[in-house]
Amino acid sequence: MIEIAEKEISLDRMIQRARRNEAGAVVSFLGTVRDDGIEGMEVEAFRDAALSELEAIRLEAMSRFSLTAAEVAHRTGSLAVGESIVAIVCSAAHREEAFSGCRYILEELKSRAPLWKKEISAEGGRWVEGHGR
Amino acid sequence: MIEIAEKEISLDRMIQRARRNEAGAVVSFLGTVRDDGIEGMEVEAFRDAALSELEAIRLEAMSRFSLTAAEVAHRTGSLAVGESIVAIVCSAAHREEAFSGCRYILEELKSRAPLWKKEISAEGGRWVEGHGR
Amino acid sequence: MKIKVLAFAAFGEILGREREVELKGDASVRELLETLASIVPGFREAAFEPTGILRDYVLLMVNRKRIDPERDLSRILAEGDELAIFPPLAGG
Amino acid sequence: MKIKVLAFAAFGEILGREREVELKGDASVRELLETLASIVPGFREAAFEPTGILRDYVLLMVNRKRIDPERDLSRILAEGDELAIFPPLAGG
Repeated sequence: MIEIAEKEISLDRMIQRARRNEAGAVVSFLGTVRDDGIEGMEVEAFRDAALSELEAIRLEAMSRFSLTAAEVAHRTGSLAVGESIVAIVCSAAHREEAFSGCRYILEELKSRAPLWKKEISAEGGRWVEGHGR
Repeated sequence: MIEIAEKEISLDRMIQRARRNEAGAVVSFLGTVRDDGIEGMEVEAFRDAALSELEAIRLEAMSRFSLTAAEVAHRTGSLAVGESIVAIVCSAAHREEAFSGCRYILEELKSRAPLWKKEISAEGGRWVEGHGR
Repeated sequence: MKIKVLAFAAFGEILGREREVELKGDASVRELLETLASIVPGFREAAFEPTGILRDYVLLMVNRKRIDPERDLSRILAEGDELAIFPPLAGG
Repeated sequence: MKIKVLAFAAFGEILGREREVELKGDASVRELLETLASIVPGFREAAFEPTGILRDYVLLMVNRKRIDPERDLSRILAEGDELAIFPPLAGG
């Protein structure tokens, strides 16, 4: 399942949904707003385009790494330090595939999904320099 | 925190405990009883020795990968298909360290912690062939 | 013809996240960008080099498909097309 | 002297998970294993090759520290020592 929304990410529910009797491994990644002198973060999405890109990435990962399930959620809107920005959960028969699938989705998301972050500090806002083109 | 117990693993609580404002990444691994024709699994531990070995592994991972937190839980006793056997959660400033720390703890646990699994099927029980020496 | 323009991140702050632009007759992506530059303060400086070349951090989509600014700026737009303008991606 | 013997996995099923073994005078790890082999049915076959060498899947700890079966079987045990016997590890 893919989700891009302003509401809090429930990693626990994503993990529950990704569990399968035929899976022996569930790997998850949670990206959170790190306190390096900022007050918070604003996340913006080209929502429809990001949803379809993430679904494409999810399907690629499912087939490349023989995943049994994959879930992706990306938060938008205003986030405080410590809050969750992105969560990725992959299940597979074995640990190698589950780790690889999770890494794949994370790297592809960063380079392909139309999403942007702005760090908010006492001095104002600063768009995070993007790498994905 | 290290835990070896008969009671169900709460991955969600482990993730909550591992979150830090100075961490931007939380990676978790959950190993579950995979249904490959078995009815369940029994897990045995040399509990005191395993606890101290896991604590040593946890501290190695914390320092090697600059983790901000690491949690390990291993279930013992009788488990049904789909239940959690082991959970590892690592947080770090950046994703590379969190993934590496989680992989490190998992591989070292498999090769160094005195734990054993027995698969239970209709034909009886079969100790899983161990690799760690 | 009417073209919908979506803009994100720094470009959303300059152009507004969504606006409609009226173009006369056939018009290319380049002509749409020029029109925006002539009507929206700050957009020319943000999007173009002083030489008039599109800055390489300007990314474009037409109808949610990425286009190549080196090759596709001459693409002729049609009524109802949607152009999206944004800087390099920074999610995750 | 009394030595506590812990055994796990397949060896736990043969020896019981915990037992106390009474040894006379100074005794080595090898002598303790021989004593177990002489009193517990099935242990000799499980732990030793027909040639009498310890099988290489027998792992040993004395007082929770791993010992090397190639080198340390002659180690002399002391009253209250704890020997643990188990097959290769299979957690995770």
